This record gives sequence, C-alpha cells and structure tokens, in this order.
Amino acid sequence: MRRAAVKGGRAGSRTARRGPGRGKADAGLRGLAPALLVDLYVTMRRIRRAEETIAALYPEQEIRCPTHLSIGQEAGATGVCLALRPTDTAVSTHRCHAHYIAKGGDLRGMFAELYGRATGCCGGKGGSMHLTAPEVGMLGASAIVAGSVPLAVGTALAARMAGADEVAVAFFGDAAMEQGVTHESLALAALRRLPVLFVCENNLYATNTPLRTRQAGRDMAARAASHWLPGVIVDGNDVVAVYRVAKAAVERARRGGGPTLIEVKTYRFREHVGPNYDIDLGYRTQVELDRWMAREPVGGLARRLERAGVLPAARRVALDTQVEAEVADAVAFAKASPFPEPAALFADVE
Amino acid sequence: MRRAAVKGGRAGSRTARRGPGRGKADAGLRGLAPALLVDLYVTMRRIRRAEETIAALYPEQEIRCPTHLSIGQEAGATGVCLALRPTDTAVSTHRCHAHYIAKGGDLRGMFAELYGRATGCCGGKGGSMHLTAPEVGMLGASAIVAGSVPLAVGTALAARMAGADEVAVAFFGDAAMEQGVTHESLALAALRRLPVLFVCENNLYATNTPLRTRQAGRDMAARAASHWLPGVIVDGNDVVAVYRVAKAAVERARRGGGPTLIEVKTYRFREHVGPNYDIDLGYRTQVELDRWMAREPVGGLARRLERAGVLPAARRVALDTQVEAEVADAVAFAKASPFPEPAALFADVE
Amino acid sequence: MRQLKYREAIDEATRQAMAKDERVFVMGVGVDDPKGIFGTTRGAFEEFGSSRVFDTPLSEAALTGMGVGAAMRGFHPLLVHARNDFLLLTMDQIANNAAKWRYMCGGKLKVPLTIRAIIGRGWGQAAQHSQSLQAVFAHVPGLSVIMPATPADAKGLLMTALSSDGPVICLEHRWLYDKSGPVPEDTYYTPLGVGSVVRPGRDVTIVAVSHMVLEALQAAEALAGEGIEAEVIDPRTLRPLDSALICRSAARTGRLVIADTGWRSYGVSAEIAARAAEELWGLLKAPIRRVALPEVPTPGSSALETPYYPGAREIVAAVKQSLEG
Amino acid sequence: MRQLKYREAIDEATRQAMAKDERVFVMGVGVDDPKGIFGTTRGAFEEFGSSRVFDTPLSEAALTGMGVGAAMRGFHPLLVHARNDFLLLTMDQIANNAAKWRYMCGGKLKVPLTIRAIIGRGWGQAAQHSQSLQAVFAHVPGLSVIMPATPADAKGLLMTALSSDGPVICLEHRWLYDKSGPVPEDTYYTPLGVGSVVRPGRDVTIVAVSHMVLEALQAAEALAGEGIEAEVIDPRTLRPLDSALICRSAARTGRLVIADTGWRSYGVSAEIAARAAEELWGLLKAPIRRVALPEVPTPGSSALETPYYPGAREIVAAVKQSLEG
Ligand SMILES: Cc1ncc(C[n+]2csc(CCOP(=O)(O)OP(=O)(O)O)c2C)c(N)n1
Ligand SMILES: Cc1ncc(C[n+]2csc(CCOP(=O)(O)OP(=O)(O)O)c2C)c(N)n1
Ligand SMILES: [Mg+2]
Ligand SMILES: [Mg+2]
Repeated sequence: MRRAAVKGGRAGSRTARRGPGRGKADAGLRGLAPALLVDLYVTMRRIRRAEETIAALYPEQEIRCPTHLSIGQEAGATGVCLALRPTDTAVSTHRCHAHYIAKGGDLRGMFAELYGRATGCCGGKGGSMHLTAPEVGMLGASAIVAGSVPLAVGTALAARMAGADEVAVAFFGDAAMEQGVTHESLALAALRRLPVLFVCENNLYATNTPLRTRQAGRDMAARAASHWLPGVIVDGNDVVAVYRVAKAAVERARRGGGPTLIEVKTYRFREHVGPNYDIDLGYRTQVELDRWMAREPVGGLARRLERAGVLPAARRVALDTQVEAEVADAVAFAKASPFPEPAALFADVE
Repeated sequence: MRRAAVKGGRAGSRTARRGPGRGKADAGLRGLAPALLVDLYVTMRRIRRAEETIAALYPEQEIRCPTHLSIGQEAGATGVCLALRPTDTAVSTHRCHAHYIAKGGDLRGMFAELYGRATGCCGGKGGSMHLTAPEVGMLGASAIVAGSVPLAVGTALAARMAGADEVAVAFFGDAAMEQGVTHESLALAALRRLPVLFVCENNLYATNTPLRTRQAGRDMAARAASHWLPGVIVDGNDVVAVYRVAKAAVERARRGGGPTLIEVKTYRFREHVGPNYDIDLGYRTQVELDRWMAREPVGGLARRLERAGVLPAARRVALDTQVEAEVADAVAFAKASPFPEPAALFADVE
Repeated sequence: MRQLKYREAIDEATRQAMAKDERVFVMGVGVDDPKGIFGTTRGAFEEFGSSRVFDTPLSEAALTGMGVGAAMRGFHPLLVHARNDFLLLTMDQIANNAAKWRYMCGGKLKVPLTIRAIIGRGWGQAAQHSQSLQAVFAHVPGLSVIMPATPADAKGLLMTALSSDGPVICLEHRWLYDKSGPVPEDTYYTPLGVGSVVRPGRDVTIVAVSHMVLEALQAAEALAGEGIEAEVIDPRTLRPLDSALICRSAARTGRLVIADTGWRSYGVSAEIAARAAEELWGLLKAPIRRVALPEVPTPGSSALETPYYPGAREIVAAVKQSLEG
Repeated sequence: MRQLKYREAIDEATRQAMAKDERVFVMGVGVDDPKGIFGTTRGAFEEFGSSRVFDTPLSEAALTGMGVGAAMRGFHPLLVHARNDFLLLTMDQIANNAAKWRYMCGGKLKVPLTIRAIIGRGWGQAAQHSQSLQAVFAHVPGLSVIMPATPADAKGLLMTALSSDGPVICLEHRWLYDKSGPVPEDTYYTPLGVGSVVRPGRDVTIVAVSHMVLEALQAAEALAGEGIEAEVIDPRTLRPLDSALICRSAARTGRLVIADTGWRSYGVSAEIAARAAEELWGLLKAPIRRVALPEVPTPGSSALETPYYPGAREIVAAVKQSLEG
C-alpha cells in the first residue's frame, strides 16, 4: 500500500490542506496542461451544480426515484475519469451521477432519466441508480453494493481479448469492500493482470454506519495486499492528486502492468439518500462535517487555479455561467420530455 | 504474516526435514508431554488407516458416495484438533474424514455413514462429505467450497454470547480462499475479535488445478493481512509444529485476542476424489509427489518419537495393532448395520 | 382491541420474543439505525442494547452463514435485510446450509434462524430493489416461508418463527408497515401452515398474498357493491401452504382467483393454481385466474410502475371473467 | 443419421459456435481438465487453446459478473459449472445483473451470456450436489432457461444460446451425457420456446423435463404394452415455455401428466399445470397429475435415493390414475 502524497490518506486532517500559501508556486500543478486543469474544474462544477439542482428540485416530487448525491465527493469521479479515454469503460453504484457526468454522459439524458422520461439515458427504465452512456464508456451501475465490481474485470478481459488497450474502471464505496465479490474480483484481476482500476471512494460511512463499526481497519487500500495487487491511497478532495494517481494506474494498466486499487479518501456532505443535510440524525458530528466542508473540492480547486494564475476569476465566472446554462437546459429538456409509453414496459427484456 | 518456524512455509523443500540427525536431542519436541506426542501419533495413524481401509474397500462398491481422502494431510487436522477441547467446535469441507476423526468422532459412526447405514453419524443421510459429531464438537461439513467457513464465525459469536470460552475452527482448502464468503468471514471475525481459527490446508491443488493458475500468490496466510488478522504459515507435515501454532492461536482466541488464519502447507497423495493414485493424469509430477511422500507425516512422527525415546518400536506396534482393531471393528459394524427405513427420507426436514 | 401499525407489531414481537428467550438476537445492516428497517428493530436495540441487537458490515452471505453457525450453537438469530433482493447474495447459505444442515446430519443439529426481508415497491426503486422473491424460497424444502399481511399476523407469525427450530424466511411488503390493525398485547403464536379467511363470501374465492390481501379486500368491497360476495383468503404462510383451506373455500364458491405480489410464471400463483386444479376436479365452475406481475423486471419510471403493478382493478376484472365462466 | 453421445453433441456445438463466432469463449472451474465437465469442454480447449477456453479460480460469483461484463463489451462467454448447486453462489449476478442490465439501461447494452450447469444425481452426492434448480431460474424475467434431453437438442439449443443476445441458463442432467442419438453434423439452431413431441399418442399427454423425458419414454413403452398410447412432450425450454404445444396435445388426449426432475412445490410442474388448467378448461377428462421430487433434500444413502427419485414406474402409476379419471 502506498500513500500518493504526504497529504494523502489523512484527508480531513490538518496536513491535508492543498496547495502552497500565497505567493509560492503550486508544485502540485507542475507539468499539467492548463486546459486539463480547467477541465477538471468545469467537470467538478458541472457535477456539483447538477446535484445541487437535483436537491433543489427534489421537493417538487417530479424526480420520483431515490437520489444518492455525491456533493463533496466530486474530485474522485473527476480525477479518475479525466485520466481515461472515452473508449475506456466505467461501472458504478447507487451513487453514480458523478461518474456518469465525469465520464462524459449527457446531462439531458441524466435529468430526463431522473424525471422518468422516455428521453432518459435509460429510456426511463433505470432511474437514478442505473445511469448508462455506453457511447462514452459509462456502462451503467448496480444498486446492489459491489454488484458491478466484477463487471469491470469482465470488460477488461474482453478488451484484452479484442486486442484493444482499453482500461476498465469499477467505482465503488467503502462498504463494497465488505462484499466477498469485491475480493474475488480483485484477486481475479490480479491473477490475470487485467487492465482494471478499482476505485474505492471511502467516504467513511455506509448509509449511517461509520466505517469503524464495519471494518477492523481504516485503509481500504490495505485490502489490496492480500490479493497481490498494489493499493494506493489518495486525498479524495484533491482532484489533481486523484488525477495523477489515476493517470499512473491507467498507464500501468494499459502497458499490461495489471490492476490497481485506488482508495479515494473523501466525504459525503448530504444525507445518504435524498437532498437534505442530516446532521440531526446524530451519526456524525458537525465538527467532522465542517472540517471536510472546509476542504470542499470544487471551490478549493477554483481558488488554487486562480492563485496559480491558471483560471482567473473572470474566466471562471464565464465557465460557471455556461455550466448553469447546461444544467438549466437539461432540466427544461427533462420536464418537457414525454413519459415512456406503457408498451415500453415490455421492451428490452429477453 | 509470520512463518511458524524456519522450516515452515517451504514445505516440500530441503529445509523442511523435521527433527535433528541421530544423537542430537529433538528441540522441536521440547516441553511437550509424552502422552500428547503419542496421542498425536495414534490419531494420525487412526486417520491414515481408516482412509487406507476406505481406499481398499471402495472397489467393493458398497461405499456408495464420493470419498475425498486426506492421506498425506493427517498432520493438519491432528495438530489443530489436539490443541482443542471437546467443547471447542469445528466445521469442515468435502474432505472431512480427518477432521471428524481428529476431533474425536466415532469410527463406527463414520464407516456406517460411508456405507449409507441408519447407524451412521448422520443416519445415512449425509454421506462422506457431511460427517457430524456434535457430542465432540464436530458440527459437520459443507460440500460447497468455503460454505462452512462463516458457520465457525457464528458458533464463535454464539459461544461468546453464551459466556463460554469456546473456540471455533473452520477447516478449508486453498481454493476456499478464492470464495468471497471466506474473505467476508475473516473480516467479520477480525472486526468482532471472535475466537475463531481459520485453518487453510494448502495442498497446492483444487481438484486437478494447481494453485498458481488460480491465485496470483503462493501464501494463503498473506491473505489475512487485508482483513486485519494475523496469518501464520506452518509446515503441515510436521504435526508437532502444527500443534504448537494451533495451541498458541487457540490460547490467544480464548483470551479474547481474536481470530488467526493458519496456513497449513501440505500435500494430497491420492486423487482428488476416490481411492486411487492419479499421477497418470499429468497435472502433477512424480518428482513432486515423491518429495512430499518422503515427508509423509505419520511414519515421520513415528521415527522421530522413536529417536527421541518417546515411543519405542514395541509400544508403537501395540498401538498400531489397536488402531487396526478399531478400524476393523468399525467396518464390521458398518457392514452389519441396517440401511435406513424409507420413512427416514421424510424425517429431519423442517 | 388495541390497534397497532404493522411496523409496531413487528417491533413488539421482536422485543417480546427476546424478553422470553435470551437466545434470540438481532443482526443486520442498519438494525440499530432509528431510520433503519422502517423502525422495526430500533425498539429492540433500545431495550436490549448492542450486545443483542447489532449493526453489521455489508457481508450478507457471511452474515447468513454466521446465523446458521450461531443457530447450531443454540441461539436463534434474527437476521434482517432492508430488501429481499439482497437475499440473492445469500442463496448458497440459505438453500445449501440453513435449509439442509439438519437433514444432512440426520437431525443431530437444528438451525433455528429467522430471516426478515422487505419487498420494495414504488418511487422508482427499479429492477434491483423491488423484487418479490417468495417463489424462490418457497421452492426449497427445509425452509419455512411466511408473508404476514396484517399487524396481528406479523406479530403472531414472527413470534412463531422466533420460537421454531428451523429456518424461516419472513417477507414483508414495504406498503404494509403503516397499516393499522388490532393486535393482542400478550404473546401469541400464529401457527405455520394455517391460512385465514379475511373476508367471507359465497360467489368467488380470492387467494391473496401479502400486500395483495389489501388489494383483494378493496376488490371485494367494490364487487360487493355489485352484489358479488367474494371470499378473501390469506394463506399467510407459503411453506407450509394451507391448501386445504383454499380448496374448501373454492369448492364452495366454485371460482378461484389468485393474486400474488411476484412474477406470474413459475411463481406462487402457479403452485396454488396447480394444487387447486388437482384437488378441485369437477368442483370449479370456471377456470382459475391468476393476477400477478408481468414477465419483466421492475421499471424505474412512475409512468411504467402504474401499468406494471396489478391491483384491486385487475382482481375485480379477473373475478368478473371467472363469473362469466 | 450420425449418432453422437449427449456429451459429444455439447462438445461439437461449443466448437462449432466458437469456430463461427470468435466472440464466444469458455471459462469455468475445470473446463480444461480432461476429466472435467464430463469431457464436454476439453475438445474446445484442444482446438482453440487456453486463450479462449480457460480454467478459473473458485470464484463463481465474480466469474458470473465477469461474464456479464465481457458480454456487455461484445463477447459471448460460455460459463460452465460442474453442478447447478453452485449457481446459488451466483444468484445476485445472474438475477440482479445478467437478467436485468439490458432492461435497466433501456436496451442500450445486451448481455449475451450462456451459463451451463449440471444436475447431479446418485452415488450419494447428497443434498448439496444433486439439486435440480430450474424453477428458480425459470421464474426470473430476462433469463432464458433451456434443458435439452437429447443429443440433438443439446447441440441445437446450445448453438442457439451461443448465438442469442441475452443470458441463457442451460441445465444438463448428469445421466444424459452417455446417451446417444442422431445429431446432424452441420450447424443448426433449435429455437427457444418450441417444444417437441418425442412420442405421439392419443390417450394421455406426458410432459417431461430433461432426464424425465427418458423415464417418460420408458413409461410410454410399458403403457403401450397395455394398449395405452401416451404422447410424450419435451418442452425443451422452460423460459420461454411452449404452452401451446402442451395444450394442443392435452386438449386432444384429455389427460395430462407432468414429470419434472425438481421438487414438486413451487416447481416447474406447477407452472405447466397452472397454464394447462387455465387454457384447457372443460377439455380435460381427468385431473392433471404431477410427478416430481418429494419435499425433502436429497438423501445420501443409496437406500434412500431409491424412494427419493420418481421414474417410469411413478409416471405409469400417474397415467393410470389419470385414466381412471
Ligand atoms: C448488497 C446490499 N446491501 C445493502 C444495500 C443497501 N445500501 C444501499 S447503499 C448502502 C451504503 C453503501 O455504502 P458505500 O458502499 O460506502 O457507498 P456510499 O453510499 O457511501 O457511497 C447500503 C447499505 C445494498 N444496496 N446492497
Ligand atoms: C463452490 C464450489 N465450486 C466448485 C466445487 C467443486 N469442487 C469440489 S472440491 C473442489 C476443489 C477444492 O479445492 P480445495 O479447497 O483446495 O480443497 P482440497 O480438495 O484440495 O482439499 C472443487 C472445485 C464445489 N464443491 N463448490
Ligand atoms: Mg461510503
Ligand atoms: Mg487444495
């Protein structure tokens, strides 16, 4: 198990503050194209605003499906997916909005799906937990914890058999490490040295249950060792760190170096499912939440890029406005779209 | 992961020869009661002769069930079970004869079960793969690889809830490490610090498939790390070494120190299932088989105890004769026993 | 009599069973969570504490095996799942171990294990969170399968499950938790294999399972308005199944409609229909009708949920077809 | 025509499908083993090598998920299990993923995955190695379930499965592998959902599944000796099920006996009986009879296997009951 950076792994703690103080050059950004850095920002911003919009609209009760928001966790999906090509594939979980968007999934298709419309990315049949966009390599998501993990091993196997140098990513949460099939999958990928990235977004909770009551240790990456593949821990609120770790693992996988388990240490701001905050439930402390909110990744990157002179405030505002327009357009599209015909019920079965 | 002894872990290799040369005192036996050492021998001898007898009688086609023999692997079951109390529990696999006998199961009940008789330890309903003797803590076996592993975690949990200081043992093979439920079980036991011994008898093969084509690494004990419990490797053909490792793990578990994964490196002499040798199948070499047979545990301990003056030849011959009589009696009992009445078919269901 | 909600009846049964028998304990994902499992386990947690009611990792298969092991060691675990879809992860432990261990060891050991799981429905939970898998479990010898539809049965059947010495699968429909009904305060044990006549009638027999009992009662109400008296029977337990009660009723009414919350083909409605057809030879006035889910996974969109789920309307239609012969 | 054994027909279908379509590959525990899977996969291994036919770890759940993933990526995995009992470890991947993925994503992705598994019987394999679990799979929309009983159907149905674009479960009874029958040498595709009349007759219809087809033919032979002409129908596939063929025959004979290799309650025989009862109203001369396994796990002792398994004798008895009305 390796820690990607001194500051990695102790996410939420003092040492994890990103970037240098004023003035000093930001070593963390060295060697990364400005366009990429801006893309990282815009993608995270798109995820954030799309989900904040879902939260805002949810009370209208027109989004009639459970929604698991990733607000606060945008850096994991973004850092990993921007290290991928469209031909690389990803599978996800119940909390799949960020992965769908970061992989390049169409916002209109996503909102229409949440609204249960025929124009949704799954024709209205899947809902929030099964977002799919094969055209950009997003192969869908399972609402069964860890259910999609072995699928990535299979797509990686298929890619190799097809002679393609694609990489397959499985996104999953910390609780998925408690499912046997995840361990079987890690071991299988290691055995066959398949090009798989196992990305565990450790947000410290499963529903309202803290990690410590579910697992004897704290680091998910440690669990790679016994399956003979490398495990890396990265600060999941530092999208640049995530990108670098993912990029290295992707290149290694493409070269035939085999799979990597990447643990992305991060934190969920809202309730497990639904639009609200849930501090009232008492399963976590305000102090903990505040500490993580202080390290919120989207604004964090904005400030950092501004400081580094990569993304001046003015340009950022323009980009933000663009994102607002995209989201508004997607919502309008969804609301204006027709519901599926009853006949659709019987299509796409066998 | 710890290696129990310099010679542990490289079972089958030069360095693994047990005991000292002529003359020198046998440090490996130090501190162990002669009665225990003799018991280790007699138990292994009982297993060996019972199974050789099954092999000899199998062609008669009166034992009408698949039999998975442990010939060559007697030290694992024996070393572990003699470190247990009758109130401690064990569950096993398709290859359960040795565990049943070592735990103290009745030979008559075992042979009658193999012969499908009403007097069998399972009333004839289970056969060779489900030997059960709750009166001595043998809680049965599953023919589904790894199927019984979590049961030991449950009996350990129950024992603790009952305020009893019992230890639960799960015996399983190297292939069971490939089943997700084994990993879930290791993690659960570690999380709750339950008194469980996970005993993986690594005989290097699953049916006719070598370990290297199934797992990326060689040491099963290494797989404990990612579940945060200790893993120990021991020379599985050295019953004394196995006993010492098991004893330590049992005492630790009884004290509330939690579970241990013990990897017993050993080797199966006969075919996966059935009475014959199978070198003709070509999945393993004669050289490999010979090397392991040279380290055959029963005769090995006999010579060692004789050298150490613990068990003189004359006394051993007497004990061997006694074992022959036990086995002969069990076979006679089985053959003379009635088959279950058809009505038994409908008993013991709900 | 005192009214309780279905969820409260389950909570009460759990606490009374735990008070009577210290071998009973509760485990499962979220069982100590105030919001978890519709509040059916929180009461037990507060009364008996974390030693007898504890949250678990997401390791459903191993947890089930743990339950089997603890049961063999003399306890009675109550394993709780937020959705019956998750039971598919535990089929090996349920069907190969829990259901068979007692048989395989010739009765030397028993496996008193109760597994509760919820049937989801609605709000776009879609294909993996809204299945109704009772037929899968009811097919396996060695298991008992109960599906209480009323608060009283929820308490009585769960009490029986928690005092029985074999594995019992208890499937609870999500839409029942807030329904109220009379529930005796003392402990009582509703026997397995005994159905109940929820509403007497002479013209047609409607056998309904779980939430379909409520739909059947609505249907019966509507039919009564047209002068059709439907008898509604709730088998309450699927394994064992009270075919005698069903057949007595249908023999009298001459007409049988079966309403299940699961898929039609190879489902619960098939077994009930098959038994009735066997035993009611010459006694039926019309073909048996089945009301069950169409042969597709659960769709996500609310626009598709509506045509997906049959209810009182479809039961009424089936009854009328049956009356037309 | 050329005679082949059932095992040889499967081997040939596998090799022909792989030759025609490079997307087909084979994986499973022991598939490259000369003794493995009754020699049905070794031929493909020798012809196509370890890149397209490979042995695997004992990780049935993940392997099934791998199959789903590889299928979504454009391949057609043939996943092979030595016993259908092991499928219980993979129910989540089969029922929650393979069967539903296509539906959940609105048809954007397909899951062409074929899973072969063997139904064990005899020689004291006992409860965990001798189940016949077809009803469990046949209940799940999104899956196809095939159970070839003859070498010709084994080849034709497997060819169809390997060229179909959805998940197919193929269950093969252990006692069929050494049976011989005519098998065309060229590739051919036996359609799903089309049963076959294995033996024509006018007095009674016997619907038999998998190995029960052979028992039914023996029964028919014996009955013919007494002047009773039984028509034996093999549905061949359970999902989709050719009820039309069954009903046409039973409408003509007026009598129906169903013989399944699985348990009776909530089993395959129930669905067939339920459909027949629905569609043959007024056309049957006697109650439908079911011949299936008793409601207990498989016993180990040969002395108990005999009374456990029904066969030709029980079918004959059922037919006679049916003829007595
Ligand atoms: C097998 C299974 N068990 C339980 C659930 C219910 N459930 C849905 S999400 C969730 C928590 C998952 O936690 P984690 O994997 O850490 O992902 P996160 O929600 O934190 O992103 C649970 C318990 C489920 N969907 N699948
Ligand atoms: C889940 C499952 N898959 C496959 C099998 C078939 N099978 C029986 S024993 C065996 C090999 C097991 O190897 P191992 O666990 O190393 O035990 P050993 O036989 O070497 O003692 C296999 C593959 C099974 N019984 N269960
Ligand atoms: Mg989490
Ligand atoms: Mg082995």
